[in-house]
Amino acid sequence: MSRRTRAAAVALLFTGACSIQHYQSTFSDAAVEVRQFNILFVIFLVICAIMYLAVIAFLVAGLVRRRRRLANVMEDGRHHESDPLLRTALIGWGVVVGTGLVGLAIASFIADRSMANAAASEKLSITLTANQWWWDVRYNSADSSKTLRTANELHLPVGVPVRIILNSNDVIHSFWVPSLAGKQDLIPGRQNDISITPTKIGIYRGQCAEYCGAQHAHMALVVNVDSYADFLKWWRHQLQPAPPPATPLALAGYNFVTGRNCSACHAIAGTPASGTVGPDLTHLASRRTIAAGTMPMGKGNLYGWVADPQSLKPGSKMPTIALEPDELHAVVAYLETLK
Amino acid sequence: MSSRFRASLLILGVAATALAACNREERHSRAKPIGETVPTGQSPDTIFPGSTTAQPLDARASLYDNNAPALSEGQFLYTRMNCVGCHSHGGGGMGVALMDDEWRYGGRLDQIAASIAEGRPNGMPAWRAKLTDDQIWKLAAYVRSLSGQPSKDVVNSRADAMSATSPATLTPREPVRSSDSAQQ
Amino acid sequence: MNEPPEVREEDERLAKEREKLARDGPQLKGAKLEARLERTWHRPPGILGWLATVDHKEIGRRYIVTALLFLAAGGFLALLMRLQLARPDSNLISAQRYNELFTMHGSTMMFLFAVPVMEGVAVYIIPLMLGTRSTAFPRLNAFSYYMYLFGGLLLWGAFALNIAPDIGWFAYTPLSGPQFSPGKRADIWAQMITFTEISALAAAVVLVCTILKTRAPGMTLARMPLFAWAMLVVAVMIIFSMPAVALASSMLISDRLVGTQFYNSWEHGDALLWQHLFWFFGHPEVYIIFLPATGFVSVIVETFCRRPVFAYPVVVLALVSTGILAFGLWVHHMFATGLPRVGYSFYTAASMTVAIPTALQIFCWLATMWDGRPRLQVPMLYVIGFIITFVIGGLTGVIIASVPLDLQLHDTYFIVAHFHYVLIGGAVFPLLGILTYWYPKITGRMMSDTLGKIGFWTIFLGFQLTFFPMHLSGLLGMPRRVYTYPAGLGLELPNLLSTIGAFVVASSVVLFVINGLVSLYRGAIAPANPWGATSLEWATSSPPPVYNFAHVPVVESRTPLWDIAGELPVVTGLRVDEKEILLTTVVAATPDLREPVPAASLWPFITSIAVAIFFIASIFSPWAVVFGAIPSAIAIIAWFWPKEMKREPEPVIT
Amino acid sequence: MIPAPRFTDSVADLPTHKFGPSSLTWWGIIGFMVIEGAAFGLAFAAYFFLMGHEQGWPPEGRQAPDVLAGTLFTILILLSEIPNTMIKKAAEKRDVPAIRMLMPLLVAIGAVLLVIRGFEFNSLNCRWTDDAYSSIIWALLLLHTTHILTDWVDTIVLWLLMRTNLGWDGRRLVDTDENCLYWRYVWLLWLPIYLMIYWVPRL
Repeated sequence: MSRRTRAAAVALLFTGACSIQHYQSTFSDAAVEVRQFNILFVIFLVICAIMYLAVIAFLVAGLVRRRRRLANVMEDGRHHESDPLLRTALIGWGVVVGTGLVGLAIASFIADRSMANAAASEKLSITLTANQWWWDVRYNSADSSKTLRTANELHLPVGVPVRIILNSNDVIHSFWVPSLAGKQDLIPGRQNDISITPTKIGIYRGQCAEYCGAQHAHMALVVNVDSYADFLKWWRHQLQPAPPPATPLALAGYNFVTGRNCSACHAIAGTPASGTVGPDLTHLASRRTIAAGTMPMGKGNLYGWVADPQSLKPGSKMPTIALEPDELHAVVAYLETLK
Repeated sequence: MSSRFRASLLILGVAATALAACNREERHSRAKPIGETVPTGQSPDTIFPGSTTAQPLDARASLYDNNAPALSEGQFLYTRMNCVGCHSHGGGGMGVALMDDEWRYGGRLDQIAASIAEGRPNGMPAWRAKLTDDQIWKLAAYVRSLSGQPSKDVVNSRADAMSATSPATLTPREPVRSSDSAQQ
Repeated sequence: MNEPPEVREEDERLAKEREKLARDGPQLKGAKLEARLERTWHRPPGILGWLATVDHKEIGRRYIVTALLFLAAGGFLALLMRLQLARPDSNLISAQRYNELFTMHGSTMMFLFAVPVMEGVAVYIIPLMLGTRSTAFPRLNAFSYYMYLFGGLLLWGAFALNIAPDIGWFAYTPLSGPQFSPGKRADIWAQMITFTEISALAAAVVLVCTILKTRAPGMTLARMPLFAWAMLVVAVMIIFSMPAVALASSMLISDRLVGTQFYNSWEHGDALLWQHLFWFFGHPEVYIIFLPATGFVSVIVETFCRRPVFAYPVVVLALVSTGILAFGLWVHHMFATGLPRVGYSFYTAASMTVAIPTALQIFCWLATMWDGRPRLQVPMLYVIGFIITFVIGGLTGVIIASVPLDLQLHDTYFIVAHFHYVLIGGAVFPLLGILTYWYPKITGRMMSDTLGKIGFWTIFLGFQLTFFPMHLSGLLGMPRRVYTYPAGLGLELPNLLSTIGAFVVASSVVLFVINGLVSLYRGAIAPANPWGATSLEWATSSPPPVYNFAHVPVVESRTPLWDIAGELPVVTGLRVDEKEILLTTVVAATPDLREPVPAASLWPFITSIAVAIFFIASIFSPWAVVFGAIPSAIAIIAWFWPKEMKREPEPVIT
Repeated sequence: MIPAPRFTDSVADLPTHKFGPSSLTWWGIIGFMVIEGAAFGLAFAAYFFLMGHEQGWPPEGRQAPDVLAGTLFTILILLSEIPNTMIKKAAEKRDVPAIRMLMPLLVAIGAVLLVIRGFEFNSLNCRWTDDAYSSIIWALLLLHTTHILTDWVDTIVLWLLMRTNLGWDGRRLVDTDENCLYWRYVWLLWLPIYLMIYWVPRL
């Protein structure tokens, strides 16, 4: 259905809109929620299109119709008359519009209910805490040794309903992964949640959807929908502490990161670095992006980011640290080992 | 800076507002050039309580002492670096009170910055290794604001947190004792 | 009664005098009367007289021109934003500056253009349409203009001084609160709100009283022009909605300046309180902008289809019900905040219901075209453009009224597309049409028809090119208020198209301005009633004399000028040696009182200065509230102190 | 081009002032009453919204305001309606001497009310910075105080006017009448505020 839905949606509104990559698009069928959105969207689109065409038809007819010699206009002194047919037409139009809207309201209500019900059965629970301008991710588990902290990246097993608990540390943000589900705000002092049941393995991009200050545009997160096996593999790997530095260069980096500025804000499991101000770095190098989707992960970007974050993401809380060249090499070398 | 601002305000209001606007609201997100450091004029061993030093005020102080974004970033660091742990919200506890008028190691912005960077006897750790100079200056600016030093229109009335102190916009400016004359 | 003898004598003397007072009428008419009225009504000359004027036409003109200037300024900011967004990962404009740009754009368009321009047009035309010589409370009218002007200058002055607000036109807490918006930017925004909202409230009171009390004899509510009905509804909506934003922004500024805790969730406050209050104002605001435009459409359709709008009672009911329903919708701006879902369904239903009256109105206009004989002159073209464009916006409105759909589309470019279709298609197109239509009445010259037609087609097509692709950007996952977007999401093309379209729109606006300026000197001289229209503003010369009408016209039908046989019935007997207007009863519009009109005065201007200093100073020190209030109070007392030291010669009738 | 006039009847004998809905200023005042009413209504809504998600009201650790000053204020402002009505009646009967006699009384009452109001702020048992509860009750009290103050000043100005011969001018009598109307509004507004500040926290 939803593939046709998408096709229909596109055909109806924007021909050829689908010819590009969709990892941050509502034209998707990667989750139960977005599929329901697409079905409902097309229903609305069709009915609205019909109403629109009716209006335009009436407009055109009114402009081009050939008129009786005596029209109900001031020049013919009949401007207080009016065509009796129009009165019935008015009532008819009112009824049509009314029923159409009632129908849409009901459709919307049903979709809303069914989404709420889908939300009921939750298997995996994640706590997402928004900060200016990054996402703090915590996988909850009854067994505290199994709860794991990461940042700016979600891994979800396909087909498993997941409940994401949404908090904020500072201002209002909004969690939005268009290809999977609608948005939900993260509000300081309140707790919201959103349920997603991904149905398609793939990589999707989400982005903060509520204006949250200077770097609102650079507050993205990546969602990996994996097979259950791959998810468990990832999970177990993430639970590991960071590997000890192998090379002397990496060791130098390790000493700087754990002994100097970095550790004031960042935590790396298995090392003295335990700051909670910034994202957890334990498996930094295994992530796809740096600085909440500001740039793809890679040696070059790591160099750039560590050397001068403030010109790459002005206003971000990550300060520009005056690193000597050898320190910079060492730090990047160590961060790269955090696979 | 702030005194110059006031003077010029008397002379030429508009120009002054412009000046104020530029300096008080500008976010210096781009950090200072490499190599610049916090003043190290007084290292812990040469400092003893009540000492006054007649050095001129560090020029960089003017970048921070009446700059609203700098103060709020200082506030962010003050809570997130857990200064609250010892100094509470300025009232003091394990550490000295920061909102009163007494400054053992000088209440001037560069002196506070030095205290944060170098640490002080009886438990104040040195932050030079953990924070950048820019951060230290901002933190110092915030600490200085706890006793109402900066002009009222650059400070935050309150944080979005449990209210511990009366609004900074209403705290009276404490005189600065056992500091030096360069205080404005 | 029990007055002392000297008072009684005085009264008798005045009563005798009254017999001699000059009145208009058969014995005093034509050029002689006009000369007398001219002398009585003209304002003092010179710059002071210019500041002191209470003539609704002058004030209305200033309102319109100022608002159009702010439109141009806000539009320029939009162009800058489109330039930044033309390419992905563009570094043309910094994040901070971009955030200031969209905040300024939104605030300017909503508070400094859309609402004031509608008020301005109404302040100019309503008294003419109702056949009276002045608005009610002309001094309050002047005051409201100055407050508006100062509010605008405050915001743009701040922009020039690089302390522009950067919190969005909606200023959500806690981002706009003390901790996350250090400095004065947010305070300046909040005080700009205070200025504009006082101005809007004052104008609203003026309009309500004018419409209810100063209509020409015989203009019962059932004969009132639809534009007057629209403005009556709008004024009442302003009166009920503006206090919400006033309250919210006062709470915000007191949080920021004196440390109250309204929005601090750690001290029993709530960030959502702001959103409830703001949208309780913010949603009616949209209709406050849209309903006057429906009034414009009714006026244009009536004139250019040569017949009154079909089903007048239905249109009036539609206006009123829209005005009421508009207050039940605010939560549909908050679907993503996690309020109880069941409550949401109610707001979905309400949001859809409000589409019905609008649909009926649209039908009535189309039926009028069907039944009449449409003339496709420029104002009519704008009405056609309005219907084609606005209906799309209305229907996307129905789409986002649904909770599941809104959760996806909320805060995306789909919304940006939606409300520009509603506000530009629904309000700006009719505005341009009505300005073309009333231009001859205001200036005495016609606008160029060819330039007008070219202008219409460029703005119509440019608009579609700019905003239609935004539906797509939204569905492709582009959130609002981002200063840049990454490549590879398929956003490049739609954004580039939007940018190109934006410049087309800009060029056509420039064309409209050129047309307006050139026609001012070169345009054909306009007769009193160039379009053969029916409402009373066309029963006087173009431009109208300072006293509007030599005699107060009498209305005998819904289409007065179409139903008179050559001669316009009038009542006589108003004084010509003093400024005086005729008050009529609220429903039946039977003559009731002769109301003296206050003379031109500098006090409204001085008061507005005092209040402006008061507000701006209070940004910097709470004490200004105390010290600033005193001069303001003095100015207001001086304003209301009765000037006439001689007493009115009439007896009291209770 | 401008249609020639056809003279129907004359309005020369109409008066220039009437009391009540015929008067233009009456409508203006009603307009501003509605505006302020809307503002107060929303403030009340905010009060109950904040109260809505609290376990205790006032929040635990705070004690409700002391009722003495507020109750005195309420009694006095209710009594003030007596001279107020007398003035209103006098204005409609064009009994200027009575107005001249009664207005100082109303002004005096206003002054006393303002003094008591000062004590009310002292008896709130909180500072506006303490929490949202404190902020909202301070806000309500402050909002109402501004209304007392403005109408008090207005009354003084009118009083001075009435003492001149201008007092006999019908339009000034209409003003007096409408000032009384507004004063009624001010004390009517106070009653819900009194309950919200002093009694709702004691429920």
